[in-house]
Amino acid sequence: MSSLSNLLLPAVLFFALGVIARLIKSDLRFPPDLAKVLSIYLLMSIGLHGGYELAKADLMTAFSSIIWALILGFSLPIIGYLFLVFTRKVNPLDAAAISAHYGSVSAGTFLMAIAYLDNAAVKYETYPLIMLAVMESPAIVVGLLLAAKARQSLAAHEITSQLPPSSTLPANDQDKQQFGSLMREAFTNGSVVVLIGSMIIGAVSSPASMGKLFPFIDEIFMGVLCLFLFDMGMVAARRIGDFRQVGLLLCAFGILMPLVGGVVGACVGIYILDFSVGGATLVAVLGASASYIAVPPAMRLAIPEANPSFYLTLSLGITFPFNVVFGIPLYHALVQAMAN
Amino acid sequence: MSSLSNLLLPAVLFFALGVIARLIKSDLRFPPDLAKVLSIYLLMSIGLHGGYELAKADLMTAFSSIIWALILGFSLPIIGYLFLVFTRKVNPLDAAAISAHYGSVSAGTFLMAIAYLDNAAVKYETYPLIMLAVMESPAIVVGLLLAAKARQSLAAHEITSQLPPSSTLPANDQDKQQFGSLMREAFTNGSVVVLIGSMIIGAVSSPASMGKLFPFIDEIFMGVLCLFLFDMGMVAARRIGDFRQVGLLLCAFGILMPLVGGVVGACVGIYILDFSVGGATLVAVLGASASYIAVPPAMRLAIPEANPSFYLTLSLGITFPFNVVFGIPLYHALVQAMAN
Amino acid sequence: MSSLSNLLLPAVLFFALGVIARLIKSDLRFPPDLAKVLSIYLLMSIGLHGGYELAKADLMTAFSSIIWALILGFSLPIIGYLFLVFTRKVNPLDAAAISAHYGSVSAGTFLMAIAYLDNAAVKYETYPLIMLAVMESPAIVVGLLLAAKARQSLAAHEITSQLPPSSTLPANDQDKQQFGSLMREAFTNGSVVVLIGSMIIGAVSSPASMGKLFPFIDEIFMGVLCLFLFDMGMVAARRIGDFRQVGLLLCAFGILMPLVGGVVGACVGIYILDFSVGGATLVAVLGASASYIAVPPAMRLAIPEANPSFYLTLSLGITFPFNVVFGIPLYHALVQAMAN
Amino acid sequence: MIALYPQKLLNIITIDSMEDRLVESFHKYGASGYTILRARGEGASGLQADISGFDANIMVKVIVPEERLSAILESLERKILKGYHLTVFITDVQVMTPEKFAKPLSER
Amino acid sequence: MIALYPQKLLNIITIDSMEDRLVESFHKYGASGYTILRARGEGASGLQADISGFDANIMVKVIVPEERLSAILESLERKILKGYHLTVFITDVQVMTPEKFAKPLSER
Amino acid sequence: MIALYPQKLLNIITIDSMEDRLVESFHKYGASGYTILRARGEGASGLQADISGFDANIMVKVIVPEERLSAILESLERKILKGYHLTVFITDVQVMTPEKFAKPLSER
Ligand SMILES: Nc1ncnc2c1ncn2[C@@H]1O[C@H](COP(=O)(O)O)[C@@H](O)[C@H]1O
Ligand SMILES: Nc1ncnc2c1ncn2[C@@H]1O[C@H](COP(=O)(O)O)[C@@H](O)[C@H]1O
Ligand SMILES: Nc1ncnc2c1ncn2[C@@H]1O[C@H](COP(=O)(O)O)[C@@H](O)[C@H]1O
Ligand code: NA
Ligand code: NA
Ligand code: NA
Repeated sequence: MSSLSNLLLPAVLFFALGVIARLIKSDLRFPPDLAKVLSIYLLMSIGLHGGYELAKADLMTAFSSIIWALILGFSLPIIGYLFLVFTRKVNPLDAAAISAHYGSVSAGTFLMAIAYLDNAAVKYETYPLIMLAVMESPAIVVGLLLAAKARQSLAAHEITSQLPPSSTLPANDQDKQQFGSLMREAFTNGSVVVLIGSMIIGAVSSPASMGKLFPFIDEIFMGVLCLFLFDMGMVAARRIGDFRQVGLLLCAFGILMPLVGGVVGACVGIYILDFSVGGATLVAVLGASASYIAVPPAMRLAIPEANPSFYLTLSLGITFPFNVVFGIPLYHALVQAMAN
Repeated sequence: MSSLSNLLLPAVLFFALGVIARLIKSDLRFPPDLAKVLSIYLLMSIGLHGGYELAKADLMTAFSSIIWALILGFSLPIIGYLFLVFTRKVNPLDAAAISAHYGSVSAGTFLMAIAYLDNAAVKYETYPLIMLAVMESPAIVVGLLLAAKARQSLAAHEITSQLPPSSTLPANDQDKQQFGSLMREAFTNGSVVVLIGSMIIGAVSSPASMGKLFPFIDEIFMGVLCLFLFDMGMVAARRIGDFRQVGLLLCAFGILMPLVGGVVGACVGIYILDFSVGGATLVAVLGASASYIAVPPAMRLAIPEANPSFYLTLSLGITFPFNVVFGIPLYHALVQAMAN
Repeated sequence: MSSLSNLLLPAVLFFALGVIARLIKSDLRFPPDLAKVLSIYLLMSIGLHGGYELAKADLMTAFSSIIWALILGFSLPIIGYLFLVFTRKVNPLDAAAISAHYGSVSAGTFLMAIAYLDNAAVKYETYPLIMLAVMESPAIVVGLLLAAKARQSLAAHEITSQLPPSSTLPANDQDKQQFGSLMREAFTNGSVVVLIGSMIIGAVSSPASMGKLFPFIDEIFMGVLCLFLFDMGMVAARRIGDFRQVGLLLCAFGILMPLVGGVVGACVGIYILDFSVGGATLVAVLGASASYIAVPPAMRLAIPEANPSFYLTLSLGITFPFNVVFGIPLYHALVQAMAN
Repeated sequence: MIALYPQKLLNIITIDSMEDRLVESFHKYGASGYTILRARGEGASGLQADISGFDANIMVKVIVPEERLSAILESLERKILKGYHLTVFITDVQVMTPEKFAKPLSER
Repeated sequence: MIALYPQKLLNIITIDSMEDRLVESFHKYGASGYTILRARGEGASGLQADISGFDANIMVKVIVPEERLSAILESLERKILKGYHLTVFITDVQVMTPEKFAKPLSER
Repeated sequence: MIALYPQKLLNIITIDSMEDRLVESFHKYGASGYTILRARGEGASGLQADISGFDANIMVKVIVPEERLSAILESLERKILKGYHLTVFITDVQVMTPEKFAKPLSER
């Protein structure tokens, strides 16, 4: 029942409408820059809101939220990588690139989860918002390290003949420099700046001046989220079509991995961080969701040998729709069951 | 008086401001993608609203609205075509392309009519919204059929020497394939998808979740409409300048045809569909308005021999401004007179 | 204290966030057309509001506001020019181009001042809004005249060898034609059209129809302003980096000149126009602010010999941030002191 | 020195709604890829100012081996004869990896 | 085989506010059309990053018969001497319909 | 007659996130400037449709003296060998002011 009511949320329905529009080959096109504007607005809104709440937060809990966000961000890609390498369906470099996405998060999925909890009148803590900001980048670092390891092992096993020689050379100065710049890019990522910046502004601004912002950040929020998910539905559908290229087993990974991440996240949320059902559901969603904004371009630059249609199809075309439509009510039910 | 109060509606004034900005050669430019975003928002808003109302609608009336929308959409272009061919001011292919626009509708004009009725506190039924969605595409089909007929008669009358031979060949496989793809495009047109999709979402969503959307779809609606008409005023003015190329008689068609369509629409609204004054005014506006979004690109592809500046000047530069400024209060007054 | 509370206004903080995002080399990019849309919205909103108020305004005061706006617009660039030529840090053509910016105004700074006054619950007259519209263009004319003078004196002093000969020829037909078109461009400038148009619409529209617009122009105003200043912070930061090229003395001009303009504006506001503290603060802000939208492209065309990085760095990179962060509370304090 | 090999670069400027039809023929006539840029312009069919997206052009670029050029050109000529407005021009270019441009999209 | 005829393609890269002036001279010197693309870039006059629309470039393309090229080039040179920053380059192109490019915009 | 001088025009089409790396190498290898256009396209690595900004290409143009071309080409080849997808082609162009293109960005 909870799952059905989710399916009838306007935001989910608009997501579906976007998918359908592409499937019936409608000429509907959202301007290419719209998604960016909408996501800046959405991050700004939840950031301001969250920061305003966080001003009253418990420092200790905030701190352990950050630590556990880092732990999730570092460990989930490793789980994914081992699993992918074990199945031998993709080469180690592809495995590194794919799994990096699952350590990071999808703000769209997180926002959808908030809409879902609001609709079900479930309360939640604000700490998961900090975790959202924290988890955006570490997975990129893990992806790089896994790729370095993969390149070495490829070189060692002498199966490098298909790959151009230069890519297997030991890291030289230029590579280190590139690593440095990728690190900087990971941590100054646009979404992170908007989210953390807005949280700080929400925390330090006077209640009176925040009051003037609330109509903007509150009242039109749900409508903008619908528009955003409409747009993202079309983006996702563009990738769904590639799933044949990707193969069935890999597609299964795109559903299995969020389930693993969701369970791990739920455990962290309930047993370690001791959050309410709402808060723990959000942590589960952070664990389950895969990045489609920050990580893909980072992987394109960091692991150019990997095939982008693998990780884009998985994160955008499979995991994202799965989480939006089925995952969120599932994680919520799971957390409810675990909490009792 | 009713007409004067229309002229002082902000939305109409912003439309005029857009026209003036171009006429005085201001460097004001709205970003090219803005109109698209605004119209997606507007269609989404009235769609959600309408769908929400339609959930309580009478199925029989909805069904006959659809039937009459189809009848209007198929018959108006034929009236226009016969008239244009009769005056001999344009060749049959141009006549086909022009008249197709008048069977379809202009969402901008429809929205302006809603703003007008709201301002005059006139109630209206929701069925015309379905008719708006239904009427977008059939006229394109009629345009294609008329063009096929025109090409045949051109070939028959052997006045084809000016036209390249290939265009007069009997429809071959490739042409049929093209016809099929144009049909698909007509019915999966972006505006139709947004409008029908939003209506369905509005109909199936729970009142609670719709409540969260209302600030977005209601409160800022009128402001966004003003911005949209401001933008469209500039688009229209860009075409007004071409009216000399088009000739006076053709321009007269751009005012006469909406009057004909308005009267036909008013009759259908009052006598057949038995709508209130507000509802019948909207049907009159549907009959009167000419498409400037869906039909022009379709005609460019389907009847490339026709001169685009004819139909663009007529629908965007003459009929659209005429309807927004003078037509709407006129059709309203007409319906009032007929209803008594 | 007043200054500190300004620093904690969300709009100022978002401006700072934009600056920081660039300084830490974040990959955050706002779509290039967003700033334009936001500023059209902002000008439309304050225009409608102002026009609505102005309907009740005193014609005499409105008239003298316009006269004094013109006087400020013509005299401030001359002060700036004399000063710059006196320091001999830039050549006369650069001096003309730079000083033109200071006779015009920055709508962003003006809006920030309104947010500041609203937050401090200080009332203000609506006349400064007319002055904002009036002052946009005259400075461009002065800039052209100063440049013509500069070219003559350069020719006379025979230091023209570095400059190509054609630029020092006496004004010929083509130049006059160009002057004419620059004049037209100055007075049909996009911002001016939106602002004056919206003011007229606000003045003539019925209260009922304006009521439907208020949620759009009022409630989300502050949020949109924050987003706009966020964006402008990144634009400003892009220029801050160039300050080394510009030199310290010229940078000092970028802070000194707004102070001069602010004092002159404050005097006009208090002693001549007899405004309240709020209104006079706004006039001071008009005097202090430098254009970064209308004037730079006009100078690029009118004085191509001048170095754009001088005037862009000064107006966008120095004066704008200075006014937003420090200037506004300063002018407010100054006016308060003078009013007592 | 890096070796360079000659290829042809086909350029087409037309209204944006022609895109699908052009892309279809690139697939059909064995192009290895194409690139599309949003454009505005003026020509025999008037001003295409991209005002509010209502009259935008596209500029399309296709690198093809000379021997595959004429099939595409003929399909363009057929379109022009039907009344479509296409501004077409061809440039000589040099590439580093000629094999890349010999592999049709359909064989990807 | 489709016959091809030589023409010149003039390219100009400059700031967006130069657009009206360039278009005016294309009309004046008998171009049959032009195409404009939005661009960003860097050069002697610094970075034009198109940040929030504040520093955009345009790239302008004009196909002209060789004999009409030099009048336009001279008008561009006059602008450059006045201080305007224009990056100009010319390419040889081949077209299918040379008559199209011989018909000035003014005679449309 | 205005005198014209030969130069090389290097064109690169690739995904937008490569921009910083390319610009860096233009600075390093002495280009006098570059121009960037937003693009979409299709090729060996699939469709880059610029849907909602998620898969945009850029088209980069650099005018360089012939003698400075090969250093840049070699750096591009190194990138291609590492796995980056770059569509590269070179055109002969003629310019009015060859000195302009001889002055590296770093000496500005
Ligand atoms: N001589 C030309 N040089 C560059 N672009 C042109 C030229 N002629 C036409 N175009 C472009 O091609 C489009 C269609 O041209 P036309 O079919 O002549 O109207 C125009 O909107 C321009 O963008
Ligand atoms: N060598 C070059 N290659 C390609 N584009 C250039 C080159 N030099 C300059 N440009 C373009 O022309 C614009 C103006 O150049 P400049 O006048 O050198 O500042 C720059 O912003 C670039 O877009
Ligand atoms: N033959 C071609 N002609 C024009 N552009 C191409 C061609 N092949 C590839 N491209 C462009 O280069 C991008 C990357 O190509 P690829 O590496 O082949 O996937 C594509 O998205 C296209 O924009
Ligand atoms: Na995750
Ligand atoms: Na109609
Ligand atoms: Na000023």
